Amino acid sequence: MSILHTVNKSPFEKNALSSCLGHTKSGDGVLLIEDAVYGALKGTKSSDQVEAAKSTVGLYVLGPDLAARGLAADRLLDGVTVVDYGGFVDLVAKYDTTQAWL
Amino acid sequence: MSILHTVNKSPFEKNALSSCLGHTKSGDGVLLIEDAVYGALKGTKSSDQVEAAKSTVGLYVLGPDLAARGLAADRLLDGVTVVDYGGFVDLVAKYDTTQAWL
Amino acid sequence: MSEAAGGGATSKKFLYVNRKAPYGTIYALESLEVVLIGAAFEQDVSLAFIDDGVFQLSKGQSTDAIGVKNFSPTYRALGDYEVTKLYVEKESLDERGLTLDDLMDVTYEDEDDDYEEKPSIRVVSRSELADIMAGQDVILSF
Amino acid sequence: MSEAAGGGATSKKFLYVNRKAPYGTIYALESLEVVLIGAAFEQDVSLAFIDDGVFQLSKGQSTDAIGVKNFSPTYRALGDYEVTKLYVEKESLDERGLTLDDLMDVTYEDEDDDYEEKPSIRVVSRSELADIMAGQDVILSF
Amino acid sequence: MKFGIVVNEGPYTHQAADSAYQFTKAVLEKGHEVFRVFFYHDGVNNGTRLTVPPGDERDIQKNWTALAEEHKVDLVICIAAAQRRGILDANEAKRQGKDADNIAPGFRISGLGQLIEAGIEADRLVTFGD
Amino acid sequence: MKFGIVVNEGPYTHQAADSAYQFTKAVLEKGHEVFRVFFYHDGVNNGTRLTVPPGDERDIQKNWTALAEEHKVDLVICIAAAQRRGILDANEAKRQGKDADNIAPGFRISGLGQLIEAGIEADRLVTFGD
Repeated sequence: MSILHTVNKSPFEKNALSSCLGHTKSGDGVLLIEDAVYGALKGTKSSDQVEAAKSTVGLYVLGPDLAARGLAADRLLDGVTVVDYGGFVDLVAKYDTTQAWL
Repeated sequence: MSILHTVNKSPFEKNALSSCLGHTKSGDGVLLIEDAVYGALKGTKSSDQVEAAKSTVGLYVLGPDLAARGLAADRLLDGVTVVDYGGFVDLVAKYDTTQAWL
Repeated sequence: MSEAAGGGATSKKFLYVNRKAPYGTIYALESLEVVLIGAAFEQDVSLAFIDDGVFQLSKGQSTDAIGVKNFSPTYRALGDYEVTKLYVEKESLDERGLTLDDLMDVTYEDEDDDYEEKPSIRVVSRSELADIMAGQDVILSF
Repeated sequence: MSEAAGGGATSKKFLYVNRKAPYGTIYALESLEVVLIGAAFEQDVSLAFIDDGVFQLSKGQSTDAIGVKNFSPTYRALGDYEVTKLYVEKESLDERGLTLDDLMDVTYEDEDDDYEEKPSIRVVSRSELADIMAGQDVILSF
Repeated sequence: MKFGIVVNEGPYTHQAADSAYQFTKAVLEKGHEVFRVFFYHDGVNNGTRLTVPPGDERDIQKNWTALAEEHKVDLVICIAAAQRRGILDANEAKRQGKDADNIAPGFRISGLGQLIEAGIEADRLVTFGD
Repeated sequence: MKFGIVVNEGPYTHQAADSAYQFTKAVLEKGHEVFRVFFYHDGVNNGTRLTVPPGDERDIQKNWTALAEEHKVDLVICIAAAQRRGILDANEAKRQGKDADNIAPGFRISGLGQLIEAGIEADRLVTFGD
């Protein structure tokens, strides 16, 4: 069964995103919300790890949380899809189950 | 002025200990309490960084927090001093000021 | 229960994921409280211990000096609640300098095998744990 | 105030250390509330932004869609409270792919220099920041 | 589809409470059913009626209460977590010999079984926390 | 020596509240003076009298209250942080039009200036948090 993994912590502060990416399987999705949206940026010390995950998992980021933090779309890694809260709901419905990396 | 740095988060979960050690100066002290006591263990993926700090800063760990987590003294890095709450108070008094890495 | 709910007569597979050290925060303790209550619902229950969650199972916890209740004996009682699958991640142990010997003995009596006492803790690789996660209906994280 | 308290007529050097991103938790906002109140006490105040704290100063924050108040304009008002020393760590910026251009303009009017408008943000190295910390009487961390 | 939602942190301190509220609203706007919102850990603090947020900030408790009143969303506070943190309804206050209660309208206090039931009955369970 | 102590997290959820209490006791046992314990952020939740911890656990609120009564320790809750989180004394409840209050004996509600004052007056300021 496919899993939508949600991560809400900055990759620079906590190990949640790193641990999450180490436990995904092909066909899973990873949605970055709250302070985890920093994980979707290019040119940071955590970008390579997220970039590497793109070939097997779907990467999503919550637009409202990006905007709150002043992050424009042109700073995101290629291939990351921006969704709103409605899109968040659609993702939860699309994947078979949901796992929060708290 | 000398600083007693207190850290209370696991080095495997958060960047607080790592950031703290990057900001100490010779003659400072670092006291590990709560979940940060795991940072005083030898043979972990964070041991090298703590080991390297020993030459310039005093390293202390709170004994009651070690015991709570089932960690015996023989697991600690050499040169780490175990203190109780009274010793914690003495350390705060000994150093000129205190900084918490939350 | 309706079929549409994915529930019904057949049970769901519940996985409780423990990623946090004990005592520093309450998540480990309150996770255990969920597991104990959940045991009454006769679902297919597994626990995963990854990252700092592996520290929850450390032997010899003694909390008198911090004035906090030692809840570690409860893990050893899980077998009585028919919670018998405690998956511990090998990579998480390795990074923390731990081996199986550092963990408590947690066992259960196997009713399908003449009530023989068997270990509940199963050390698995990160990749095996990802497979276990992928097989669940409900994943609760703490 | 007594001499023994280390206080007395002379002011103390206060450093507020900001290490957390805004909005995900309230620490950035409530830290700012302390700084504003503290400004009335006429101490020697500095702010440090390290680790994820540098994100607090990001330009263009827009919080309408998360339903949370945008408190970032308050940083730009700090000059009016005579809080004029905002130290931002270069290594923290670099690790996050940020430069000074990504941060808000925060300025103050220098009363000792004909009220010329000057930048409050000073980018410093980790080593310089360690020196700044070592020179404080009171360090409050958020 | 039936959604269960778990809220593990208190209002204002962590964005988790806001994210959970925005998500719950979006679930309803998409025409899905919210089976239950379960408040655990510090999440129980969403359900006190004694908060007085600054006038220019959102009122998280009132937002939840409005969801309960307008959409009949079942807002359940875990009793064990609530007792540790001082969230009581009138019955609990009486039973525990306390002289006041603080639960907000639209919330109810019940056991952890309500969380497990949400896991069984809902098609999806989504957790917001720290 | 005069100590100021800052508590930034609520009871039970984070060990910070316990650590701060144990440390404060040790300060007194060593013969030092506690100028003030200041409760900020979720730390304000230490000061509700409505908690009902399980019988086999420590009662953190009562521990603080005992320190205030036996050693005259000044326990100050930040008013701004308390309003967001629903911690009120009788005066505040009346002023805000709330029908109940929940502050515990030995605590008082005051402004952030009390934290700055602790920084100025105390020889050492020690912070416990998350």
